[in-house]
Amino acid sequence: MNKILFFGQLKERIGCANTQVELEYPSSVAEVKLQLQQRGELWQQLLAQGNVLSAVNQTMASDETDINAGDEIAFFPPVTGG
Amino acid sequence: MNKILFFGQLKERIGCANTQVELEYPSSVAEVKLQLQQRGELWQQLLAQGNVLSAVNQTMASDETDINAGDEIAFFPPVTGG
Amino acid sequence: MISVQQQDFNIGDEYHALIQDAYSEGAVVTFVGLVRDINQGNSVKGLTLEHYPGMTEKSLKSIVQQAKQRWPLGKVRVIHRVGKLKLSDQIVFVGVTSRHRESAFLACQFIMDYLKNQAPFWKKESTEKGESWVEFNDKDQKAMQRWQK
Amino acid sequence: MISVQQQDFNIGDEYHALIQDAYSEGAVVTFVGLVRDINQGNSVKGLTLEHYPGMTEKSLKSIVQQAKQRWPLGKVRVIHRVGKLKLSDQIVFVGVTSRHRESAFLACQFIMDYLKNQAPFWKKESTEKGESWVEFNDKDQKAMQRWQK
Repeated sequence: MNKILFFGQLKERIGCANTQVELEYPSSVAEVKLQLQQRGELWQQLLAQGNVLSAVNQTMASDETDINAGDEIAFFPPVTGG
Repeated sequence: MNKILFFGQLKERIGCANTQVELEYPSSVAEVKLQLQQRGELWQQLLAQGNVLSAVNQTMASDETDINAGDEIAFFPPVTGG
Repeated sequence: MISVQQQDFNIGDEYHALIQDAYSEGAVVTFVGLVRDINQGNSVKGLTLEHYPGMTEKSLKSIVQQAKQRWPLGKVRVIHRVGKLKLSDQIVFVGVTSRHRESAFLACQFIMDYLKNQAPFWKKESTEKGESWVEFNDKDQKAMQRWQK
Repeated sequence: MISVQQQDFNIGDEYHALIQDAYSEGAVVTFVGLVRDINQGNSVKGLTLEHYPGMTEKSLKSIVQQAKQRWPLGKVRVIHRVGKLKLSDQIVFVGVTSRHRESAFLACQFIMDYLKNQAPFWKKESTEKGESWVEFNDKDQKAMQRWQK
């Protein structure tokens, strides 16, 4: 079981701040994305965007980053702080 | 008649904060230096140093800078503020 | 030291904490980012800063560590506000001390450039046309990439 | 605004003056130079700053004008102290506001680099071995020359 968080415009458009997924380990950010995209057209469309960033355990990640049990995964648009 | 000022280590070593020279106009910083160097060995030696900077009317100058009546001339070592 | 907080900060206090006991650091560079009235062509009345709690602190800590590996720094202080801010409010503070001014300037810029690209904050502006999320600016990406050459 | 003065300055006050009514300037960069305990290998107890009255103000004004021609700046504030200073005392303040952080950083660095090469101040340090004039540092000349390329 893994906790998934969404932030910013992505959270707002997807209409969800956090959810959970069941994975077969070792998994990857790419697989998490694919599984989430099966939740409907909106999810598919928004998570397919090239500029969606991801973090695993609060560290910037890429599609290839490994996912193991308990890892916290987050998806968000490019950051705009500062 | 022109007022000549000295600053920093140059002032201290030359033992003079300000003096005056009589020039034939138009003159130049180089001519002022030459005239001052006639005041003795110490003046000659110190003003011949390659790193002596000059200012005319409180603006950085070079040996070629023109001097006219009333211009204020200053000589000093490289600056070390900040 | 890193803080992510709703409350405002005071530059005088932060500066004094930075220079306390800093007998060997001759240079202090600070950056403050404020809410501007115009951004990307829109007239801004205020903004809301959303963040990813925990990851913000972690990413800022990592950015500061990278800066300390690159330059001989004394103290480094980073404060980033979150929540609702209005026009002219302070958003971010970065303060760096170093023995030499060049290191202090470079480290302060480096931290801001990386913060703009990697720290998980998102700005939602409130303009006359309503609320809208601020778009990422490619200039910020280029600003970061110059450190990677 | 430019000040050459014996008295100390307060960063908080200077910062607040810089950001007052600065609705369009989102970036504030400040630099402060302090008396360091070690300079060029000598243990420093304090220093005396000599200057060329009149020319200091004139040269700082010209440096600020050059910076304003290069970058879109809001306010610029330069303060340089003269006279006797002790360890950890503040020597110089440069504060710059701009719409964008890059301009603010560059202008603040530019002003410091030119000040170090062109403003007529001379430091005499008092160390354990007695008093001695600070030697000009070639690094400062290189720092200025990079703006002339």
